[in-house]
Amino acid sequence: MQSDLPLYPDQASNFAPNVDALMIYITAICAFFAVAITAAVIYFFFKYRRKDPSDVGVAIHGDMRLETAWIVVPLLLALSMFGWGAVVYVDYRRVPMDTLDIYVIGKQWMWKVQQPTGLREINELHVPVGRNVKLILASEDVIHDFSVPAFRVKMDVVPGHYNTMWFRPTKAGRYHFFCQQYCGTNHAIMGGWVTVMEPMDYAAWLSGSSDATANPVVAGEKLFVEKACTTCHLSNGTGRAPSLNGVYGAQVLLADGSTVTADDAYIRESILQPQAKIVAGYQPLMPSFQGQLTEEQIIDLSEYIKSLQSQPVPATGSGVAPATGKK
Amino acid sequence: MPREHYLNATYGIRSWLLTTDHKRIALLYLASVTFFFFIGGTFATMIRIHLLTPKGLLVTPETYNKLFTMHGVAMIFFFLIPSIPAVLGNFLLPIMIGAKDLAFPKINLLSWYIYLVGGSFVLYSFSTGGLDTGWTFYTPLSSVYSNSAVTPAVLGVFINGFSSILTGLNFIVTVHTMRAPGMTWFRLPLFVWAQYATSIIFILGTPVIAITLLLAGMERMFHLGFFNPQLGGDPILFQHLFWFYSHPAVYIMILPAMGVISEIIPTFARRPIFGYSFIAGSSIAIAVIGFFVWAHHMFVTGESTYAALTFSLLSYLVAIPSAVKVFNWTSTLYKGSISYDTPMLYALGFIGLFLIGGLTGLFLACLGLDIHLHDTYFVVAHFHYIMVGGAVMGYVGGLHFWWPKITGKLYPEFLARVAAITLFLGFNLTFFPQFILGYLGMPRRYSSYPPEFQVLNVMSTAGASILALGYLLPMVYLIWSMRYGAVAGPNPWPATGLEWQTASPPITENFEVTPEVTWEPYDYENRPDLGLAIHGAPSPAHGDD
Amino acid sequence: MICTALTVTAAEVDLNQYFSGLNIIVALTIAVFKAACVVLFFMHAKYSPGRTQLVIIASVFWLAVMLFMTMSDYLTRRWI
Amino acid sequence: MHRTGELSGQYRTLEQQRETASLGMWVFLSTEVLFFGGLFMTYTLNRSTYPDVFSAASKTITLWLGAVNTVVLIASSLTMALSVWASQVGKKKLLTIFLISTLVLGCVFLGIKGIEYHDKYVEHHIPGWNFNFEPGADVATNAHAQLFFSLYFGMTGLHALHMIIGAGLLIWLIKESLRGRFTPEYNTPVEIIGLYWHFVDIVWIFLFPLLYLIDRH
Repeated sequence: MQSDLPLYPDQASNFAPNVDALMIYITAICAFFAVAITAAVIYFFFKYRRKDPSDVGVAIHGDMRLETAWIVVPLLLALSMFGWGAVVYVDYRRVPMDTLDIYVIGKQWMWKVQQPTGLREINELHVPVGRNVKLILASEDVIHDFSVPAFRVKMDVVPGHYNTMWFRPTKAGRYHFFCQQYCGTNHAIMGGWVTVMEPMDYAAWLSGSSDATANPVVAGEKLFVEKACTTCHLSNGTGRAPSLNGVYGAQVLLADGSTVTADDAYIRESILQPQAKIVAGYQPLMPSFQGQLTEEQIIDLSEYIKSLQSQPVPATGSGVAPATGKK
Repeated sequence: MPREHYLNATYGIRSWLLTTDHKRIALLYLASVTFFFFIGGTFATMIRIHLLTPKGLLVTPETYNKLFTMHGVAMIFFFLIPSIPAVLGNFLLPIMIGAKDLAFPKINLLSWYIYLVGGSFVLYSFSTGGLDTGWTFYTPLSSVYSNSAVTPAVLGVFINGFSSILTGLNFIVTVHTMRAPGMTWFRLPLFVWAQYATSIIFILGTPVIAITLLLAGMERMFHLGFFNPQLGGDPILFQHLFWFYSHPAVYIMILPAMGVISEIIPTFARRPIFGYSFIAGSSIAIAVIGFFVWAHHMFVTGESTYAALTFSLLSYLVAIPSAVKVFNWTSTLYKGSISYDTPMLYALGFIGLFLIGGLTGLFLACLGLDIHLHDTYFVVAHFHYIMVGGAVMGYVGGLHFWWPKITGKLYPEFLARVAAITLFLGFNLTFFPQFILGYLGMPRRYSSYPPEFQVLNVMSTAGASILALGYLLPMVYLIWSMRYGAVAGPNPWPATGLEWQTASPPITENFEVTPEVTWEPYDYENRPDLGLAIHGAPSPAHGDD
Repeated sequence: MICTALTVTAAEVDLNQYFSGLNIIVALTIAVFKAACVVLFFMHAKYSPGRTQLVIIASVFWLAVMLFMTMSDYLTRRWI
Repeated sequence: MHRTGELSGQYRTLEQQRETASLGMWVFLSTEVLFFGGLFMTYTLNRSTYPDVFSAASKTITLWLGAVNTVVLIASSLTMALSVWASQVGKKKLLTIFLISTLVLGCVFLGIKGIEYHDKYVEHHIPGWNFNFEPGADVATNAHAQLFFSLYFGMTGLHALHMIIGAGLLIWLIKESLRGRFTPEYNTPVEIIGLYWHFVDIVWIFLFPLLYLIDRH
């Protein structure tokens, strides 16, 4: 804990120093103008106070040079703030390749977290120090928002599609996370703790509490059979639907001639709205699973489909251009 | 037998409820927005008391959510948006341009009745279970999940929109076609320019929120799917449409206040305003550019990076005209003849508070910082500095400035100065600590909070209690002065505008004969009729009449 | 007034073309053309004072801003 | 305020009164553009998200009814324009005739609209009320088709509401014109209600291709 009246939260991620530096820069400029103008107002107020009730001020109507100056100078300063802010922002949005992917599901009024091993947590999130972490955010009902002030990160959790965010924890410890988008009655208690651990401790923690039944790949495989996906998505590519081997991360050729990267959002969309993007060479036969799968089940299925990565890509019938570079 | 004026021309309830006189309609609005201000103020007080302790002192989380929602709805839609336009604008705009009335007096009355109907729906919602969606009505919380009285509230705000639209329509047309001979565009008082700019937003923004809330209401009533992802809709679309109006709505609140300040400062510095055309032009620029920045409320919704960059850049551009205004006001003090009268205290207080409110906007427009600051108390503090420190200070200052014109009476000057200073200090104590809370990460709309935030919250609540007193005081002495105040005379300050050329209070038709304008605005040098010591003139006594 | 008769005829002809399956751009171009005719001639906008024309331009411009800036968000989400 | 003949007290001249009323209506119409604009925005986004379902749903509405309605409405706009002209040159009888024909055409439009709405009711295409797009449609398709029909009813319904208000105004105009109130000096109401009527026409000119003509190959 810092002093009783801290001015900024802990710096515990790669973003925190950048954001704080930006904060200091803008604060300095703003404080300068605030102080200068306030001082001028107070000075004029006393210097030119009315001495006689019938006094009149000097008639000065304006000055083009001054007007130009106080349009141009603030404009340049504003642009510098924009530029720096934009650089930091793009950093937030460009997710690195080598991330540890963790799913976070918000629902009124709790957070469900699923580690890559399938380990589930409620209102707790464990991450290792020094590793790039990507959170894939989904909501089961209203809009929530996942925010960790000590990491200076925040992203809305919007029902209907995935948002992602990333960060690299730099300091072990326990930090608050909050729901920052008003979501109903217990919005204020929809939060928890992020625990940043040394990589060794994290690995130990994962293996210590892991159990095989929670493995999303296993659960996803079971669902894949239960929901009869196997009927059409034959792994050798001879089925009525494309093989899913190696599809994750690949460029998929669509019926209308365009291509799309098969990422989490694409897999999710293909399960819920199969008609939206039809793979080239296949008929739009697949039914929609909207309303029939929970967010967690969708994640399990996605994880299973991702795990098919290791199997060989069939020569024909996948509609997939060979995976390029990813992993 | 006292002189006849608009207040005593006719008597009885009917003569008020069926009046088409813009001055009486302004007073009807004054009464109704004051009513909503005190409703919203009561909620605010309860919020601050509740937040004294981390666990929450007063109410359940559910009630707390209703309190801040109803505080927002009452204050924004039923107090701030109509306050200056519908009260001061209604009263002054026709007089300032030398007209007998607004272009469409009956539509003006209609807009007050629409306001009442909308207000009734909202009060109905407040009294039957309340409203817990946040004033932003974000879907799908409002359209599917909330169990509170959302439908009447949404309809109330929808209906109230038409009141704003009709007021804006009336103002725009009036400024175009009803000006007195000699009242050219560049002789218009800056208050009129500000009202005109505000009206542009009323006309082009309000219909969008009206239809959006209608769609959200339909979605709730008939289970449609416009904004409900489970039915294929997109909740982010609601935010786009909502902020297309609601960001410019911030300028609806602040622009008229800037107009008031632009009247008060030259009057009490007794010199022409510095850079008239820049202040006038910046009002229009704010109204127009203000429409292109709305998605800066959505930087963390997952909107496209390119859209975010565009909206951030445009948000910085809209800061420039506001800066131009502040610089020009400050320069107007230079070599003036400055008095300490109450309206001037409000105007200087406005500059100070608006400065902080505006500058903190630069933090939020900054993409890299907004991610951390978004939806924290930093935002709460920022917009209260703009809306309360800016818009309400402007409104109360304007009420004091024109009170002699409206009622013909002077308010007690000493009490008024005490109130102005109390408001300024109370306001800063309430909201400045919230900037720090925000940077520490305290989320807004929280009925309970981690204990480390308590010290700053207690400071804020202490400030709020001072602020509440500061608002009660003017309420008391202004009402008192209507009966016991000293008679003001037509031009007590004296000021240069046309509204000060007619009696206080004015007659129903505003002027005995249509005035002809031959002078430039705020031109004390060439106004011997004001009886002041003009440079180069022998002495005030010799000024010709 | 002769122009109005022409506009109606033009609209009739356009309607027949719709059946042969024109895409959205053609359909909207014709709609814009028809609307422009109505505004300019039926509503006398062509002969109105400048401020009326300003009102028309402003409303169309604001509508365009709403459509384009909102769609710019949705259409560029996958760019990065 | 005192009235002098047709001149209201707040104006100095009849000319000023006419200009003010006309500008007022134009400003009101600009509000209306943005009011419908919210619906157009919702439409644009949803159509670009679900192009195929929107196309399929569009094909279920009867094209020729919409086409006939377009012609009817443009014709009514023409007669409305002729009414304004008649009132300006003082042909009082012609004015009444043109106003009545405008009203009749407007009612024909609403009648045809009623037939279409009835068809939708029969086909279970009314959103939120036993909605069923087509047998065998999956959940997602059904929901997205419902979006199309929500917008169809939202847009045409709001438009029809404007038509009904316009018809009410026309009835008032016909009554006043029978009393011979409109002269070449004073015809402001005919002119500004004419503006309103044309605007309603323009909205339909856009609704027609957007709702009826999606990929009709």
